[in-house]
Amino acid sequence: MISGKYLLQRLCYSGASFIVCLTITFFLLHLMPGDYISNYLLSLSNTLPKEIVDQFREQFGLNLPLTQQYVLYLGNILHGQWGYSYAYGQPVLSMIFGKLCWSLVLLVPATILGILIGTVIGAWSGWKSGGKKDFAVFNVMIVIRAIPEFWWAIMAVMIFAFYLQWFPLGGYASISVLSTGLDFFDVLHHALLPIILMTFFIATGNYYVMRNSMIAVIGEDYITTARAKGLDERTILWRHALKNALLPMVTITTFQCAGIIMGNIFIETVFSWPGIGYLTTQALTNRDLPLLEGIFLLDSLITIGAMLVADILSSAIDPRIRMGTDE
Amino acid sequence: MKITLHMRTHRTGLFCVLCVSFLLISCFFSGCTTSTAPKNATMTRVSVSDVIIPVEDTTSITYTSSMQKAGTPTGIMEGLVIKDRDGKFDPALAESWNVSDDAKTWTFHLAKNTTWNDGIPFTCADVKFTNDYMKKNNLTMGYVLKDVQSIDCPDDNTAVFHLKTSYSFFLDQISRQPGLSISPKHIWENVTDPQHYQDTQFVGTGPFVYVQTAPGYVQLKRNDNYYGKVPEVTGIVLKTISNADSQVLALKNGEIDVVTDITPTVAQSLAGEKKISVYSINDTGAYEVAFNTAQYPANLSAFRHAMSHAVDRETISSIFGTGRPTNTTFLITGLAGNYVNPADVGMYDYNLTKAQEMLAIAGFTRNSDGKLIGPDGKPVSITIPLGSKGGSGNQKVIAVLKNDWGSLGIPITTVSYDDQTQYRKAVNQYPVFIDAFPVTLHDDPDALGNFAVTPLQETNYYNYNNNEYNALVAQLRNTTDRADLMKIGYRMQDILAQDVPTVPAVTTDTLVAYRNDRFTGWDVGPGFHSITDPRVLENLTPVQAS
Amino acid sequence: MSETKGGVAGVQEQTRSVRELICISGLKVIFSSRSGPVRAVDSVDLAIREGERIGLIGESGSGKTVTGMAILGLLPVNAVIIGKIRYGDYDLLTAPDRTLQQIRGNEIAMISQNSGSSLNPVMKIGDQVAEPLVIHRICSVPDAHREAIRILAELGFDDPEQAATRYPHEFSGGMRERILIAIALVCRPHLIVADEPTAGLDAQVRARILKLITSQISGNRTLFLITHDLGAASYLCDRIAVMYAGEIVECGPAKDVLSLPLHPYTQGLIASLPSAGLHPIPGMSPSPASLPRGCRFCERCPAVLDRCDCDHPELVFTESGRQVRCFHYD
Amino acid sequence: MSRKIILRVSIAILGIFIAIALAAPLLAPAGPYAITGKPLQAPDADHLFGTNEVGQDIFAQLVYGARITLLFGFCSALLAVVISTSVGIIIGYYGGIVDEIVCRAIDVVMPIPMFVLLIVLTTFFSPGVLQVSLLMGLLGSVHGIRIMRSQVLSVARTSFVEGAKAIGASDFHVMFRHILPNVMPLVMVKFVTTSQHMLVMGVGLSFIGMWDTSTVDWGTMIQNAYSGGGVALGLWWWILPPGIAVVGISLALALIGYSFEEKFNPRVGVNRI
Repeated sequence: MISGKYLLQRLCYSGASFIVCLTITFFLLHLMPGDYISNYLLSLSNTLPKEIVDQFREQFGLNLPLTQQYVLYLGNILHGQWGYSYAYGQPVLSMIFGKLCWSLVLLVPATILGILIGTVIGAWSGWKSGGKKDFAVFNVMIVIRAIPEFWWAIMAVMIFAFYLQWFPLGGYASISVLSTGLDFFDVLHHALLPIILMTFFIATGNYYVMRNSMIAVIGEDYITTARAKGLDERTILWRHALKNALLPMVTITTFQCAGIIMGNIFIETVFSWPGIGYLTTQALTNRDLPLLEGIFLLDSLITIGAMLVADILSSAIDPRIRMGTDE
Repeated sequence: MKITLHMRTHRTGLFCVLCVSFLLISCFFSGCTTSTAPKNATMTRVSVSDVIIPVEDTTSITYTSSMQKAGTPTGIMEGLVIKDRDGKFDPALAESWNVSDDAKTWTFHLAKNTTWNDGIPFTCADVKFTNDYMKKNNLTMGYVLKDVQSIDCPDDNTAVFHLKTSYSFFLDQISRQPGLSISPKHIWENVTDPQHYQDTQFVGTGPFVYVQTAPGYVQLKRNDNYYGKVPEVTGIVLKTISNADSQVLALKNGEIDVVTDITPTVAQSLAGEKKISVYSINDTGAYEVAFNTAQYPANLSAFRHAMSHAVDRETISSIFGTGRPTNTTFLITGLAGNYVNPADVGMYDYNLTKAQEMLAIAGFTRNSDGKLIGPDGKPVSITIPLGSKGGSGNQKVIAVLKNDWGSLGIPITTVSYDDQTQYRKAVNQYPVFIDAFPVTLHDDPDALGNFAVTPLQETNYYNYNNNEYNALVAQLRNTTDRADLMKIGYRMQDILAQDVPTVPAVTTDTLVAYRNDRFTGWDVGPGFHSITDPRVLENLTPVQAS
Repeated sequence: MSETKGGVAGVQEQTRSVRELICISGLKVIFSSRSGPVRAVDSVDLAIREGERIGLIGESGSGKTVTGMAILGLLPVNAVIIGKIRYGDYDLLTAPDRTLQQIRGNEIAMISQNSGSSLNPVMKIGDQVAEPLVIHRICSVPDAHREAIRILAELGFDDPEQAATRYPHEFSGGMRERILIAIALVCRPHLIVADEPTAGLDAQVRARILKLITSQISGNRTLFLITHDLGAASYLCDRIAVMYAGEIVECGPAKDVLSLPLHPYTQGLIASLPSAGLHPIPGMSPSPASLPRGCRFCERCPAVLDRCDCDHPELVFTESGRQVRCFHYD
Repeated sequence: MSRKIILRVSIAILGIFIAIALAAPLLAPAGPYAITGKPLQAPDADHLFGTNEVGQDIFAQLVYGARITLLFGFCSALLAVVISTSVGIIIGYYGGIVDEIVCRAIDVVMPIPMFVLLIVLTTFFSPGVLQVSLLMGLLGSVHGIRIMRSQVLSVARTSFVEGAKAIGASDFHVMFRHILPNVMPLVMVKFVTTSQHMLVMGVGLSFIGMWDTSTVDWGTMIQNAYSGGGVALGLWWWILPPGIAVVGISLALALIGYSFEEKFNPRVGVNRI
């Protein structure tokens, strides 16, 4: 269905893109002013002996010329060795995946539900555009979207977790985890409020794109053709309009997916959910370069992956791209 | 008919997708469970009587073992001595100690019949190993022992530290943040790459024993074989709550038992709660208005003197809402006791007229706009750099300075630096900066060493250089007699009072709120400043539910 | 297959002679716009007789496409529609949606303009052609596909099986126009509304398409051709109605209208053809938002009379039975 | 009809905020830093919104904070829109190798996580408000270039541009006088929506503490109140005013943006058949 040549071309492109990202990230971070030594070690004591600092620099290869560091780094990354965190001494990769895993607990359901809800309501709203119901839904969505995420989160915690006590205040499990181990429903209970909030946010973003896309599609001639065939509105919506309206959605949505890995930093902050967002802020305060680089790489990888998926998905939906005749 | 059929198919589709996402979530959960759940077979039931303490992130505890970062905060690991809030050193692994007259040889008599909590006996070999291993592997925290030449073990229960130079405050160095904790030889001697070694057992000698880590939690239980006072509480649970606001909410909800480092505002509000008590650990932090004596106009002694009368300590301290104005030459009165030179107390009284007069004498004039004109004929304006650390406290001080110094005709602007390196550079470029001591530093004359130019540190923040003072600081190191120490300290304070490299502004307390329906005894012990100090935890008693 | 067509309107039961298939009376379509109401179609009366091939010609914006869309009930929701379009027992303007849906594609089909955009880009040709058969429940899905392939073959596709599995963008403009014709014809409707079927095609392809339409429209099938292409109209149609600024200004047998146009506008149109020497009509057609009070063509008319300016002419019958809207023929 | 009312109300809100920002010294003569009361006083006649933990008047902070917050939002949006429009027009107009190079460069830069990059740059350099807004404008423009380019492409292919070229208009003239006016509606829509995004993002940055903490803006105010326990203790006057202000301005901008979009972009308007 999808030509191998096209796939190969996309893959090569992604690979090149990754290398470029890697390079930019490396030099960007290494040329930044300030480092771990002055920010973390020196905060412990004003009189850190020079030997200790030198030793530290040697250990992490910071005494080498930048280009040499870069070559070493590149080699290590390609071998799956993402380096060790300055502050924790642990392999960056395992640290990131430990946190990412928990971030995904929020992200995966929120993204799936958000895209689903946003797309369905957006399609409906676009189809009914100009009507009263569309107007109402549209405004509600704008309001949800315009209010900053962290504000929603603070309010939600206050109302649902503190006053009503329907949900825990934060964290990923209640204390019973120590005696009975992780319980699915317990974690769900903790994750539900942040997931709902994130779903709201992702859904409103998708809603808007989908609605616009749908409005563009229903003005197309082939919708008139479909009506002229005698199709009822529902069939036109689901069989003719939706698939076409989904085309621009695919690209935008996958990009959004890549973005929200970092975007949920606010939700994680308010809900004390120590995921990848929390790790990022920690790495930043410590000037933990290897960890930061790892986070950058992960995000680039996810984005590149998302772009690849978007390409493949849209080529699967749109025959014009598949055949390479799209301009 | 057709329509309902459609509806149903859509609903079914939606339902299917929901099911699939649910399934996916469960997969992720199970994935997380397997990857982060403890592989520890000795998983025990948590008794409700464990103390639940919020921490910013539990992972830092498990990621970092004692060898890389000395001194775990929760009493698993221990050092030789513990400094308490009265300035005294309490025995820990060392039952007693003595020091040679030249303050170069320190002998510690170690607690007998002490075992690591995996059952191996603790001996002097562990102490010696800790020093040697840190030095050999160049562990960053080894700098705590930088003055140690070697350690001898005449027998299992005696450790003799030979220092490179005389150092009468050596106990301070190994007991105070971050201090030194002794690591088990039998564990670490097999570790070849300590930088990347991940400790999973946390073998220590302290009053608490590591049990397990679960997502968001770390559990410790009391060490029933502890050689000292065995804690009454059954254990401790550290719970991740990363932001202060949530910690307070959790305390109110009863999810946690204690919150430390709360703001005075929070303390005031919580004081009204029935089940919550608030207490303060006095004078653990401090703020000063510091001068960079190399920068105009702070290079003028007269200017510094004048401005020392333009710091409104009362207002500053009322803004902090806790603590009190400090008017020493920077020893915190509550901590340093009779090390404070009474002659120098109250040197910097708040008196704007006096300040104005002194400025006028020093050649500063006011122009028609009310701006202060310096001796160089140019208006004086002061920029204060702000670092990320202690930021909000510094701003409170600056907010008050802006009012007062503004009325003297000196406009104040601030410039922010989030990066420590840049901030340090900036401190060197501007005449005035605000310094904060979130962790107690100024509790004995040794702490006044940061006004000296030492061989290790080319210069100090204040760019202050007084030869007599430098000599006194060096002399302080190898003096062991307390009376002598006091005498030297007094002289140092006199010199500071005369040169004013800094104007102490305020000392602050650490405020702690706890659930009084769960545990009492938080405020009993002479614990230093942290609620996770073992000396605090060992005094806790559960409230009997009646 | 024609037996299965119950005929919602029950047209087939009636006599075949001069029965009017569609009768448009007093059709007015008004759109609201920022600059006030726009009268796109104004009092159009037109009867389409069964089996005839009628052409509606006029320049762009004269309201001919709107008239065609009104027949199919495909005008935008914001259009105000007044009048009647009688089709059998129904008034197509007030009929319920379900009825309209059953009529559309099945009894009245449309060949739309813009072959490039009138086909769904993400649907296979075969599916698109077979769709009307399936939704009108004329035959089963496999049968519908066979029928689609048959009609594609009939319309000149060399390899219809293969063509059915391809997507619109893989075909040329002419081919796509054929596909649209196939979609329109596949249910064997009574009436085909062809809206500019030759727009955007080059001369050769246009000729072929026209030929194809003539060959397909036979028997009692009716064609309603909407075009500005006089050549196509003269080739395909028996009868021609000329529209100007929302009104029908002339109507009559194709030959007569083209050889001896009565209305000055029709004369101008014919004179502007390349074959007639390319003499364009001076001026512009009036904006439908602000129509003149009198004759709508009077500003451009070479033979303007005094009363043209203030009185509005009616569509009148001439002695020869043709209709014209001009005071010259009063 | 009600769409119109919403638009008017939004513009009025925006206008009020801008007026407040401009008139800040008149409304709060003491300035945002002056300590005018006891810490955390509840609202009364002297302190319209009470005081914060230092004793500074929250109304004064709000009023001066409006300056920073709005300045930030509009500055970064302006820069982002100017860059994306000019680059979009240039590459869309010239096409060919220039277009190819810029597009590939954007493709390559795209996967770099902009938000993280922004946080990193702000933490490492701790720049002032203006610098951060320039930075965000720069980073934010990358995305817009594509959109502008496609819009320019659709205009550049139209006959009047060809016509202008045919009569010998210079490239600059064509770009500036013919293409720019045609993409202007989109530029305006982009400007409004981008300023909303940027404003919220700036407030968010201050909220997670990745911002110059000494400037008084709404984000820092929220952060102060939140980290000081204002929410937990129900000190509503501390956190609500800046929060509501942010919500208000963000909503106003969003609604204006969407209304503009419907007005200028016929494809998004009502065209239901």
